[in-house]
Amino acid sequence: MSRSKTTYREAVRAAIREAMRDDPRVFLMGEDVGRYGGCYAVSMGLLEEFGEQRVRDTPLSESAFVGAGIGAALGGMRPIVEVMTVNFSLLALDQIVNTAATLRHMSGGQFSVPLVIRMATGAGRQLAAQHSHSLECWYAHVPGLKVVAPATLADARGMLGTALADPDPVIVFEHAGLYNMEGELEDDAGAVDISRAAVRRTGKDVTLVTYGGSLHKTLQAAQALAGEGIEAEVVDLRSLRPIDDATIVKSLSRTHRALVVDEGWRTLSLSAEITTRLVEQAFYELDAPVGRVCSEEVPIPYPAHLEAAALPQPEKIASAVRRMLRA
Amino acid sequence: MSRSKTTYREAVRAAIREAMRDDPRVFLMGEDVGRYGGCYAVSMGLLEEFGEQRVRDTPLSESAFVGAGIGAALGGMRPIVEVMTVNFSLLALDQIVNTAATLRHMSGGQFSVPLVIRMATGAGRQLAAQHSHSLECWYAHVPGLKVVAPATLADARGMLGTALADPDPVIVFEHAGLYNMEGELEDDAGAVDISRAAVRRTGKDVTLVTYGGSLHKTLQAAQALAGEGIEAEVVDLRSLRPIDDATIVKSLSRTHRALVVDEGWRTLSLSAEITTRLVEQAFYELDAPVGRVCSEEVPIPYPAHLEAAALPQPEKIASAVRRMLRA
Amino acid sequence: MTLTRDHGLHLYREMLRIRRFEERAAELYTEEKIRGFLHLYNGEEAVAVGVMQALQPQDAIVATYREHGHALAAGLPVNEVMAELFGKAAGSSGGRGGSMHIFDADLNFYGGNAIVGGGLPLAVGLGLSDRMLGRDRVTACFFGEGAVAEGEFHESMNLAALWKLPVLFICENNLYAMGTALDRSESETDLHAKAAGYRVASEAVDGMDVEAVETAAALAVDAVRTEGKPRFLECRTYRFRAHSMFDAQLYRDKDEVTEWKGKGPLLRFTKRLSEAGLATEDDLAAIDREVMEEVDEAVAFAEAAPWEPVASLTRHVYTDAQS
Amino acid sequence: MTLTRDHGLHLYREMLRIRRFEERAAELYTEEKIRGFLHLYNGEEAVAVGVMQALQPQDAIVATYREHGHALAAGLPVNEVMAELFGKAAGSSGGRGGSMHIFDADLNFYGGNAIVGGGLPLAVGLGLSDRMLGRDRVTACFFGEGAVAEGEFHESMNLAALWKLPVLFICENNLYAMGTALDRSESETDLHAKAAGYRVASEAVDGMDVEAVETAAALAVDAVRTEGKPRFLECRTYRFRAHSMFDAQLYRDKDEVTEWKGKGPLLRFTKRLSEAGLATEDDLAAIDREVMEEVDEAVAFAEAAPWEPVASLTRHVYTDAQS
Ligand SMILES: Cc1ncc(C[n+]2csc(CCOP(=O)(O)OP(=O)(O)O)c2C)c(N)n1
Ligand SMILES: Cc1ncc(C[n+]2csc(CCOP(=O)(O)OP(=O)(O)O)c2C)c(N)n1
Ligand SMILES: [Mg+2]
Ligand SMILES: [Mg+2]
Repeated sequence: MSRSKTTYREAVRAAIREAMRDDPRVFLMGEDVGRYGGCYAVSMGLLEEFGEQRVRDTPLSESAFVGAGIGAALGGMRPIVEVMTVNFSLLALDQIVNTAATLRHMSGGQFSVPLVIRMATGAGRQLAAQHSHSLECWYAHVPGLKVVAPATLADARGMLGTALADPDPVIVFEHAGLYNMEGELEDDAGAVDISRAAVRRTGKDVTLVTYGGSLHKTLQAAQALAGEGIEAEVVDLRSLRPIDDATIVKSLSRTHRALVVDEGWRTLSLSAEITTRLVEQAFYELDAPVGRVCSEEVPIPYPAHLEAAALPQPEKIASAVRRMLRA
Repeated sequence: MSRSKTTYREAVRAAIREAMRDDPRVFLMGEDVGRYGGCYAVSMGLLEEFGEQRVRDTPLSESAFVGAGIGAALGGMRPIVEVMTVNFSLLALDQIVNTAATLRHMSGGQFSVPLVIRMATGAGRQLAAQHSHSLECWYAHVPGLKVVAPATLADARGMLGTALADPDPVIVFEHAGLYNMEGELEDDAGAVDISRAAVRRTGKDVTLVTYGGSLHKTLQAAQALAGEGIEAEVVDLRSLRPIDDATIVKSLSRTHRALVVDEGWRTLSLSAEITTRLVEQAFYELDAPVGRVCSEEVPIPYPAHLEAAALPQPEKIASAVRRMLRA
Repeated sequence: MTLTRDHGLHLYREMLRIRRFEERAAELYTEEKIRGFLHLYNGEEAVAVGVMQALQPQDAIVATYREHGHALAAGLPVNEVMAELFGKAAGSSGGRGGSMHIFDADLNFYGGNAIVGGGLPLAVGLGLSDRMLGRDRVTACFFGEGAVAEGEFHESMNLAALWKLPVLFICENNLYAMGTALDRSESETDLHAKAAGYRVASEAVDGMDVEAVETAAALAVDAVRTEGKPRFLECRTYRFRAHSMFDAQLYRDKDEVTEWKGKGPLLRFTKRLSEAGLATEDDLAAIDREVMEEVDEAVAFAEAAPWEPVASLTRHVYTDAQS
Repeated sequence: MTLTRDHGLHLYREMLRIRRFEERAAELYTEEKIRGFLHLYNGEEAVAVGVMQALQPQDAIVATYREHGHALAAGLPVNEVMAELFGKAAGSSGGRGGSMHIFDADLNFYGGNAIVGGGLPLAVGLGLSDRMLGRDRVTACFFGEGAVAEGEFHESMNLAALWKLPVLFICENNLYAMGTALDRSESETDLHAKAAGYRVASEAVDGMDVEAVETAAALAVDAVRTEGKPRFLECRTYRFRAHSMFDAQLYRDKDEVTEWKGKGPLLRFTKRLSEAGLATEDDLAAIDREVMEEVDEAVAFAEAAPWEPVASLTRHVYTDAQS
């Protein structure tokens, strides 16, 4: 199979394009997805290819256009709604939580909401306190939603199609720091499973659980640790709701030590749920308390050095692992 | 000191009244707080006592009136904003997270936001999927906010004044199931600390950590267990952000077993953070994995029997404890 | 349009069924057969009934938490609606939703939304799907005047107008949102005038007059269908009973309620029918008996219907899970 | 009002300072001295400068993420604003906020909000505090035309009108919200007409004409102050540069930009001053030199200013914590 160079951004675009080519019910809507080409240039060229009906620039009305996505899904379409970033999704949370997530249940199973909502997430680009949230943990709390976080090119390329095939609402978190990530992808790369975690690196000494933008920092840390003779296994959650307990428990059962890396603010970030599940399901496998490296409990500051200090970094991860193994 | 009979509702009202009498900057605003007397009748009579300027009925505009509370706080007032229930607070989350919680930080410490937001929370009254949320965990995730959950008459009476004295935004969660709770209160009951957890019942066999509406179910369970010779210690968190780690760790260090009771949906509810902190800070004190009794992962159904089955109940708590001690 | 006897009796029956249903629901609430929040439609019957006459079978409906009237007027089986209020598995939404969440996929009845204003974006989306699929369908979206203050009203009106979507926005202006009177909620109390800010054609109609509502709705639905653009219809009405079963109604005078009851849609239409010689007292009494029987039967049905087993608690969260 | 030489030169200097500041900021962005999002105000200078003339020292200002112009026109020290863009501790917000979050408590400058529409409720609240405290203060709230589509616009306009709060809403209509042209965002593109839906008096003014803005703003501020009610002022303007530094501007013609540049506020006002014989080329050149010096000095100040130590990372989260 031949492979080509691509970027995360292009992989997402290819996934949208394929979905729109294959299924006339699929359309893209959101702020500046058309003429502007998407605030992260993901949808560049799609307006030209698919026209105004299927690539819809919306007014700045997060609640209405997300809600309209729900309604369009009920009406037989397969909308991909882009909310520029998770920061603005707060304005649409009522529709997502009170309608998208509950409609099937409230109606006694009569209506499903086959809606995909994509949004950029995360910090690291000096966008300061209002533009740097990582609220995946909020969405992952809500029954009725599925939540995924593509961290690799293959997942950026493959998760969207699977999400669109899902009869229920799926939230796709794309870490804004990944769009420029380059790599190779099989030319026929396509839909991938969106329910299982993936072991991105095997190792016997410690299990590092992470997802999204933090995956690459974690892999860097693992690389550094390998130089010191510490073999870390790195698990990419991929699906944040449901969480694939089996994969993380299995890994822990081999390594007996685990550390969670999560860009969310520490308290009540996904790391808390991962830690808790390991404790619930594999307590007696644990040779040490589960560790976590998360964002500091501070709105993200603008200056580079403060922002870097607020976020998980490879060096922080590595030293947390060293401390854990030394203890 | 003489004591009088009162209810949780009356205690909250007394707290509001006292604050308004003592400080002309304090005012109450929200949907139907005036003429209607509050959707849970909390503010009944306050319009008559304080007049329209200080008891303000708002239009159905959650985002604007919560944001107006932030602005009024900046402008020198001490607003108490009532959002009827946490369910509708989703419409105001942008203002709370992106403005109230960040403003002090973004401005480099120039502006504080001395705002109190009260809201009813929780299920148990057959109000179905859109009116039964327990999203305390979302708020407790956010740096810049403080979050409290009065579960007793004394706290209903005392927390508000302390919250108003705080220079930063404080979210007060009143469990809707508590308003009718009766009991006695000291006549001169007043402000209470809002940062420490409280041991509501002592016991040596297991620590039950909980808050808000679940406190009473947990105490009932503890009572039942006592009849079987199991002495459960019950810790009421009171403050959900910050969390008083010291008190729960101290209790665990005596009992060596812990179970968290939380009305939030299990995944990523506060129970996850409590479990994680116990693991981080007292791993070697644990004789068994931390347990949790939470709501099932389902939008809350309307029928009584299904709703009851979805929520934590004394019997579920008691049997979880029994299982834990038997294991 | 002259009113025929058949149609007159039909309108009467439709409104009366709602009235009798609501009266019974109130009793059943006292008996604790119905729990949670119960919002009754007494006094507003002419709105739902008038509008429904203008809709075609393929049209879609989005309603509020005060939606028994819409559900019945849209043709949902009385038995199922009542069973839903009881929370029984035979209810419209399998009992999961209760009074505030009545749904019916077969009749394009999209609920039953308990978030004020929450239904408007949904209606816009339904209209969008119709536009994109080239489907001949109008979506009728009901909401109270309280919802007009919500941001979702503004965003939805603009989006529907901007994208020329076939949605009829029907504002049930009953003058109060819980205890908040219109003039304490809106700086501009002439609601239908607000539609101009979105370039949406609008009309205000006497919502106590079922014929007037029917006529206005027919015009509006027709315009939406042919022009493919949204319209706004304000129906001026009044809620006879408390907001929900917990409301002491301190915010309004008894006299005001009495006055409005004198203008009630059933009273008024009874007079109209008899003055036009379209119905005798006997005709109407017969209808009342039949309607009462329907409601009695619905109660019996709901009473007898089984509860969903607790074992299936987590059904209907996701489509693939045991459903 | 006849324009005096002093005032003319003052307006010119105020606008030019913004222009030179922004030009330098763009360069510094390329040099990576400034990072994150940078939204420049070139072309819109007449709006901030015109409005600020109408305000009194006690008045409050709420701005957007495109707020360097508002900050400078409001009198924030150039050095501090520049240092904020660098993220230095000597910046207006201690460097924590950066370009989008400039604050100044002494000058009642309430930021710097990067959520479109997010500042409006805040302004309403400031107005509410003024009303309740009986304080003579007007709050000037700036926002782009893109914000008009947000629910928060609707809710805030209504609340301010309903409660008669002293807020001046200033819509900077530069025809685009990022790449979305006004007519792709609003069904009613005559924005100031929307104010009628809230019974708010409004006016639209040529936002490229600093005198016209000043006159309209003075009238509006005065009305707000004396009537104690909100007003809406639409300033029709244009953004000369990209939305932010990441924007390829595919959504508009070069010709359109060129045409608007020909109507630019500085060009226009230069002509006005010379035609009225109020300033010579030398006068203006001297001002330009002084302004450039100010900006140079600000850059030097920002460059030399120290970084906040990492050790104080968690400052300013809560008021009591080490602040
Ligand atoms: C967003 C939101 N805020 C508040 C409530 C609580 N609430 C339920 S009904 C209601 C009044 C709504 O009034 P209106 O829209 O006029 O409809 P009506 O009840 O008069 O039919 C309120 C405030 C809610 N359900 N949703
Ligand atoms: C709620 C929200 N949605 C989206 C964005 C992303 N965004 C930033 S600026 C902008 C355009 C705003 O346009 P306008 O209000 O006209 O102001 P202008 O930039 O033209 O000054 C958008 C969409 C945001 N910051 N906030
Ligand atoms: Mg109403
Ligand atoms: Mg603009």
